[in-house]
Amino acid sequence: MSDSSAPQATGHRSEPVLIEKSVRGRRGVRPPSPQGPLGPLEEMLPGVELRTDLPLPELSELDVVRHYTALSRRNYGIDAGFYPLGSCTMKYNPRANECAARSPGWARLHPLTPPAAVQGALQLMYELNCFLAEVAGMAAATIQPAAGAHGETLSLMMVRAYHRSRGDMERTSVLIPDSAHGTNPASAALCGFQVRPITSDADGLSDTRHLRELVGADTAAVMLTNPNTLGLFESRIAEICAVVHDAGGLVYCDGANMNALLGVARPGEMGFDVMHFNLHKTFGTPHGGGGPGCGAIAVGSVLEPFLPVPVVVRRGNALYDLCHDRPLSVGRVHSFYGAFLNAVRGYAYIRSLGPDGLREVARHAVLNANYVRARIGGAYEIPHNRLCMHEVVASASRLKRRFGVRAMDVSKRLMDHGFHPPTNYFPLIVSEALMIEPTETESKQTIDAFCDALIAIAAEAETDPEVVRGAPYSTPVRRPDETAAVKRLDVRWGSSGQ
Amino acid sequence: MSDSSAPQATGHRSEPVLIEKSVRGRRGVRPPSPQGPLGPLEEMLPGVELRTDLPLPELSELDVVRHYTALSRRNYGIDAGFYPLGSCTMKYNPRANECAARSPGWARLHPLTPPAAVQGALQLMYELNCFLAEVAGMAAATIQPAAGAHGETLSLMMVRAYHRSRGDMERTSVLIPDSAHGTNPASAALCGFQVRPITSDADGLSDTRHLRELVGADTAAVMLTNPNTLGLFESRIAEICAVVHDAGGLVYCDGANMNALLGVARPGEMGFDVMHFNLHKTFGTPHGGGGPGCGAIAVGSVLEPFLPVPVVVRRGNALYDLCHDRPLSVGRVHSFYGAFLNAVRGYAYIRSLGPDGLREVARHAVLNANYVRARIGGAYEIPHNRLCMHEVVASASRLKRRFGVRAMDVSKRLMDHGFHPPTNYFPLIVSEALMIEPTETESKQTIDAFCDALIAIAAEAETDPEVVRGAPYSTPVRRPDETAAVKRLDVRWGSSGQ
Amino acid sequence: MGFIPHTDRERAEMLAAIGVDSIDDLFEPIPEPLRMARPLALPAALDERALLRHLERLASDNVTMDTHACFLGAGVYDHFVPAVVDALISRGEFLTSYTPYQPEMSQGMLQAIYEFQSLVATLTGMEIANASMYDAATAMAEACLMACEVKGSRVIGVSRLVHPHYRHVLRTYAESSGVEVRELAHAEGATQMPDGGAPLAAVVVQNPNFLGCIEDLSAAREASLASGSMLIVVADPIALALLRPPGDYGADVVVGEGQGLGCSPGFGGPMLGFFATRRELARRMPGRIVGATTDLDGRRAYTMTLRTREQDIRREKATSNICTNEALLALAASVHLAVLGPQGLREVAAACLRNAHSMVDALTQVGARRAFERPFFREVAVRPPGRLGVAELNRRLLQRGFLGGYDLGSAYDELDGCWLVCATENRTREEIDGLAQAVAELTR
Amino acid sequence: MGFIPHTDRERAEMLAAIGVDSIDDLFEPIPEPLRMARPLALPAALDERALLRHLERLASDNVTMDTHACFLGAGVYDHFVPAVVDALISRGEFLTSYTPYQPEMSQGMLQAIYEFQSLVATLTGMEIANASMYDAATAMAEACLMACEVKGSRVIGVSRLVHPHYRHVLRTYAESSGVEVRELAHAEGATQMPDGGAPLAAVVVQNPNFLGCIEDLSAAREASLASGSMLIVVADPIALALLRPPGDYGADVVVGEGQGLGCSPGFGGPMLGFFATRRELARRMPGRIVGATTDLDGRRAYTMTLRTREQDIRREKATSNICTNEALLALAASVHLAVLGPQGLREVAAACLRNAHSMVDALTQVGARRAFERPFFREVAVRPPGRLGVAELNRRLLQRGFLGGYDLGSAYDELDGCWLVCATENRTREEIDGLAQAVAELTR
Ligand SMILES: Cc1ncc(COP(=O)(O)O)c(C=O)c1O
Ligand SMILES: Cc1ncc(COP(=O)(O)O)c(C=O)c1O
Repeated sequence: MSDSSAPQATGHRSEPVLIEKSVRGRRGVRPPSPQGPLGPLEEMLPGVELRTDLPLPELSELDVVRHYTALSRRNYGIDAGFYPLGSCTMKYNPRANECAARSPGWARLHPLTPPAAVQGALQLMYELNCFLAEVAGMAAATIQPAAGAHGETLSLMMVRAYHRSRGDMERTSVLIPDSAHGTNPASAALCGFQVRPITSDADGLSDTRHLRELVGADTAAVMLTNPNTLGLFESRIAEICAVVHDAGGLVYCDGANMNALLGVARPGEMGFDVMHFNLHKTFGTPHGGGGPGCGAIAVGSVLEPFLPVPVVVRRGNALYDLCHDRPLSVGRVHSFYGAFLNAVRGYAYIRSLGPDGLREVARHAVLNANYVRARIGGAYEIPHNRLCMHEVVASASRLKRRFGVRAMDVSKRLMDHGFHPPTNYFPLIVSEALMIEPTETESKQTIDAFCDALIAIAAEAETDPEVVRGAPYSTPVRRPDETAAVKRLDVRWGSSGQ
Repeated sequence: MSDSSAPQATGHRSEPVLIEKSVRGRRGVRPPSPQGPLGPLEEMLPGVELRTDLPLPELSELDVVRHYTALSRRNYGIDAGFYPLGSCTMKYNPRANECAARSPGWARLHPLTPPAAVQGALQLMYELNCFLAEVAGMAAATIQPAAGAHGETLSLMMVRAYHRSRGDMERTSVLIPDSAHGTNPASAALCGFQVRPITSDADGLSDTRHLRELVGADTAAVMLTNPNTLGLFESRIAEICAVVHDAGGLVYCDGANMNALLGVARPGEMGFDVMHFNLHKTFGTPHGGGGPGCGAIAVGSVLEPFLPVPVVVRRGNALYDLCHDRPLSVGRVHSFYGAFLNAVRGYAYIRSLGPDGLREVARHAVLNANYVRARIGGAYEIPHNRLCMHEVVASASRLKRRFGVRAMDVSKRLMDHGFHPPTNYFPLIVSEALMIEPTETESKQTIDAFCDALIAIAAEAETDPEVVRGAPYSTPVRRPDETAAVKRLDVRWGSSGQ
Repeated sequence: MGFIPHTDRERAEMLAAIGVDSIDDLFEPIPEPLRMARPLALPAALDERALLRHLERLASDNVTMDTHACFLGAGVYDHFVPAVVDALISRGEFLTSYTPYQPEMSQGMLQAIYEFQSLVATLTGMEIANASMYDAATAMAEACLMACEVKGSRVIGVSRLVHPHYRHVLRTYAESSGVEVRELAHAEGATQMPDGGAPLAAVVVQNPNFLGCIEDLSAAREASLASGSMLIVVADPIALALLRPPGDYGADVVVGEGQGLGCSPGFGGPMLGFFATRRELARRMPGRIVGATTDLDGRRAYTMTLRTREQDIRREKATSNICTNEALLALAASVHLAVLGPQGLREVAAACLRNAHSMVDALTQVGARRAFERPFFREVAVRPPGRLGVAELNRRLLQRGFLGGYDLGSAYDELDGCWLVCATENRTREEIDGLAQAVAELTR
Repeated sequence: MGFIPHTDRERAEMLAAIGVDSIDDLFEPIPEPLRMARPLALPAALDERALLRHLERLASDNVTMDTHACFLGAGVYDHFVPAVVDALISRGEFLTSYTPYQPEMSQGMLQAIYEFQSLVATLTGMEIANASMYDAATAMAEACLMACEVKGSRVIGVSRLVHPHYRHVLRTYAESSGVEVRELAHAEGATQMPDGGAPLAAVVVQNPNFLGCIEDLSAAREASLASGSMLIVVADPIALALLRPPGDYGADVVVGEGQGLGCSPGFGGPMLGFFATRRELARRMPGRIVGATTDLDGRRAYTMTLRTREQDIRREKATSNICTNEALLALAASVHLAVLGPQGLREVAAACLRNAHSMVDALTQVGARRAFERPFFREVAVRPPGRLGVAELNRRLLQRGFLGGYDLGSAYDELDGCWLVCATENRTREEIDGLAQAVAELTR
């Protein structure tokens, strides 16, 4: 109600930050009362320095409901419309799975309850591990990593432990294609490896010649994304894996793009030794504005001994248990077992689709991406315009060259058509990249409307380039100044920035 | 995405109707499979005429999620902002109570389960009836009526049955003030009574003289709203009740305005014989865009024998039961026991506030209304400008006279300030009425912002009357043509209207 | 305190602006003797956690459709509700909105109601439908009152195989309105239609009827024509996925209970009444109606229409006194229908049909006998084996985890010893076989 | 099939537009031998109803904090969560949005993250905070790695009274990164601070520590200054309502677990790590950060900032590899804090303190002895009476409806026989007395 410049009943009204709405002495929800007389706290905390000031916002319950309702109305999700962010697999998040994950039988479990009293939870984890291993074509799996990057971290720790267990201490480098997602090199660096980039060839695939040159006795692992970030299947993958294995290295699969392969092809059979899944992509758990995710990994039998503890096992007496006695284990990468409630969602997803349903996911994800490719190929360059997998990378470089309209401008203009833009400027090897991943849950109608918009924008770039460059026009804010944000560094209320 | 005229990512985009989004052959959720071989249906339904055509919309689950998400974003609720509809008590609807009502222990109960197996449900109804009777200051209560108007209907049926039980068959008329809500006369007519209006006096109260004239041997009942729809307490209520009682009639209290009186004053002690509550107003159950409600009634001991069946009772053995053996009962007005899940919400509301909390509700509802009155009294006429109860009725008649700006224009202009308008043109006895009920859950800040807007609009009516008359400007649609709606009578898709 | 945001300071500022010293002073218009001198005698306030615990404890004292396998129907059914229904109707903008009096603020709900009207009209095969009624019982009663108005008669002929509670509600309303209700007898599981006789305002039948059997609507239509009356059909929305709709038979009004479409059983409430009729009766029908129109800028817009029928405008001359209705449940039903689609709804209906037949097969295997041989949909009247009596059988079944069928003898003397058992699409093979086995064991 | 909207006809049209005959043809880039020749060996698809029933059946095999009175803490706590938290975070626009890369589409989430950062900074008494980490364990490990980078040292001194799992995660990370972890011993329930000695990158303490006791942060700060190291404090957000915040002691980094703020225990995940530090370390810290700025029209706007630290831009030179974080839980924590407010949070903390003391009183009444006399907050180490052993005691308590405390001997040889029992604000007097009585009976 403070924004009288653009007053709108149900529209873009700006919303003050919480602290600006605070009124001294106002109360919200009352917590449970103490079970006993509450004397001065000092008596229970003798000699402890107490806090004198706690300047948190003071609001009523209704204030809070209105605040977050308003914020949600300034946010876009899959539920609001098409969200073709490449590499993010923004598919429908089934509500039944949300229901399942909120059951007190899962949500109200304590992780340190004796295993005999949480058999249902252990069984679910055990079975999900089996399912993921089957989808991967590998020997075992763990849900412990909290996200994809965490899965990469864990996997590289296991790779390192594997080499060391063989007395092979000299494997200090990890080879990664220049098209890879940033988490790949960052994870390698985090694990103390040196990163060596593999170039991409003219076909958009990893350059096998370059790879052969780089691979050697210092190669701990090669990290590949398959399909790669151009949406292309690395067709020489078997050869690559053989080369790396011959040199004593292992091969990691970044499985962020598994939506293309479910039930169609398995990384294990391609030669990969380890991979991560993003349950928050492939298996439809909601991304929640940035998380939580679940970056479960699957491993081949050579790496199985190195899995983090505890490992869920099934004992002879048909009881599920947590096994800590794993002498070769790398250790632990999460406080407990990982994002269990996302495992529930992922389990529900797999059970609700079954083997045929999962295969249809991949088939329709690929159908949709190729359809986008076919429809926009006239208006935009497609650097590698042949059959793609679940996503397609187009480029605005022609528009940039001829009309000064960049990929980011196209993206902003898409907002005015009601769509979330594709991923921009990734992969880095495509200039002015527009990376489009429609996912299988989008209909032909939606995709057509999106492609129509993209084509219209390409035409507009020719006739009215300034209009496109000035977009968006219909959003609550327009092109926030990112340079100023860095300079001001106003990252909290009450700071100098404000 | 069809509305390219006003493309907005998160704004006012129009949404096609369901059937326009339908695609032949598309599927949504799969229901449970039949438990047995499914031969031709004709075999199980021999000789039965089957349906050949079922032209319902065919959509995916995601289509449906997006459709209703979009519709919700074109709707305003208490969660979105201030909603000062007079007579509607649009207070905060506590989320804990929603949680409670969704518990399978309530939501998944069959009403015909043997009473011994639903003791929790019966206990809750029994206790709620006691609570409501206590708040009313009466002998008993029932939650059977589904809404306020239904409570009126039931009450008048009981009034009729009461008179008849005394052999008094000539009481054919019901007296109702001209300020009353439309349901009062409509309910009286539905129950076969003749309606006689009582005029309001200069103070905005029921004219006692007129009432005395009208009351007589044909008077079945007088229906009064207290506080009345002007937000004024009928201070001569005890006298009125005595007059009616002396004449052999009964007095009904329309309890829609009980938010003003909780724990402060009780209709039973004023002399009322029967009243309805709107749980969906006073006790914070959400109004859901028009329902469901719960119009529980409370009755004095003279009417208790006439309550509808079944009556929840507590047996000697401390077991709760449903009693059908009520020889004087009027019968039944609902398929089962009324809006039980709203009874759960209402029960939760009463238990969470307790006696002191309920009293504070009334006190702050009255505080807020008087504060509005004090703040806007300069800009608008207040026909009865003295201490009001939970709501205040202002008038735009000065604005209309001087600038041609009507109450409806003021209301539409309020939308541009982000507020839901007050109730317009009710009560009928105030010209250009703006009936404002802030409720106790609104803060001074919100009320100030609202009053500021009202005052600004009054000023604008003077300086720029056309602007006000042309409002709103910021809503998804502007002043739908109601006359055309009646003429076209396009009340469903596929009808001639479309 | 509670949900009140005021601080002491704000209270003081507001009182000062009003010009009084205390909140107590604001109640001066209430004569002193009428002001309460004591606090309400109610239990003390509970914090949220204590409240929810208390309620969960009470709730756990109930047998539910989750704790027991439910073979009870009789007007409230255990149908599958997709999770997406509650997720969508719980959105605050729907949940916390009032009746859409101001169309600019409520286009979403208005459009949703327009869609609900369309869905009901489509399902029933009628021209138009309203925005909802309290429940099937009151919808039926109001339909009868409308028929009396339209036909100028005060006599209603209602099938004795209409739900006993609906008939009870009708009698209650009729009593008040001076309307006479005549019951039409039944035989062999179906209504015996009146052959001519006195003119009626309406003939009312339920289909499937209370015994679960399919009625002959052609015969009902003929009877209504013969008596110059309206034909009012109480229809089941799920059975309508399979059956030729009442509109095709020339029904004048179709009412019914929408609970099975996405709404919780909820111990019988809130329920969802629907009301559909012919276009020419639009101005006579009760309840809210939303219509499509255009706005100032020519955009499609929705608004409540035919408002002059309604109580807030027409007062004692209104077609009905209904104001608050069941909008949120109408929304649930719409979401439910949208997400099932015609094929899904047909599958639900077919699964009910199949499961009910599987249940009868299993029960007859253990000695139960069908009371009537007429085709049935989801419920069926049987005579259980043995001499236990229906009420006692149900009591014992409860102990074994089954919620048994309706005791028809409790409402129909002539059907004493008959058990109305129901199987929806939610019943599993295990549960059906388990019921039969339990019946066998208990009645042996 | 599943959630796929395509009809046969659409599939055909799309294939035609692409110029292939079948979907199979689209997989031509995958060499034939790599294509699966058989279906995945997974159980067949379940419809929604069957799925939810199956999951409910599995879930009912678990002891939960609803079925049992929970006296177990050790990193995951049974705190009260107001109903409004889930209602708000479940709104589809939050739930189904991605990381806010396009600020125009995501102002709501960006502002919510900005507010979360502010709340964390306020609670911890630090200058800035990030958008969240996976959990406290990884937040602590990343803080240690940051300290190594900043300080140019590869040795971390970590209190042995930091959660054993967090130390395990730290060791796992350290192992990979060539960092040495030295444990600081403890005595009398508190950490023994290093007195000078070798220079460290950081001194890490948890407060309250794993034994529930309050540490001496002044001493920790002195030790860190003496060793030229950073002070990293693992803090509990609820205890922070009462305790002087680590920022006041000069902590360089404060990390911790936010689960207790509005998040489900969820069998230990997802959890909510938070990370706060000093402004001058902003460019060295891991994780996402949202900043306020203005847009083209001068309006306040939010955007992710300091992006050049992040992996997608900086790749192997990034400060961390974190990408997906715990945004929705950060939102839950913000809603939780907003709706409790400072007074509510203080009351929660005071109730924990009170209940834990009531629990100790009750347990000592029946013969338990406190292991240490230091002030404690919500958990406390006791030696139960008798010779049953902690594991066996817990097993038997489970049968009586109690989820017993943590067996300290399982992680600390030196604390064999000690039981770490916890009482949050959710425990009732009945439950506390019930526990004591059960202990008395079981150990008698
Ligand atoms: C190809 C690829 N690899 C890895 C990741 C990292 O996954 P997460 O965000 O779950 O850490 C992503 C996520 O965007 C990705 O697209
Ligand atoms: C004064 C008054 N009486 C009666 C009613 C009717 O209540 P309901 O809408 O619940 O039928 C209302 C509702 O608006 C009202 O304001």
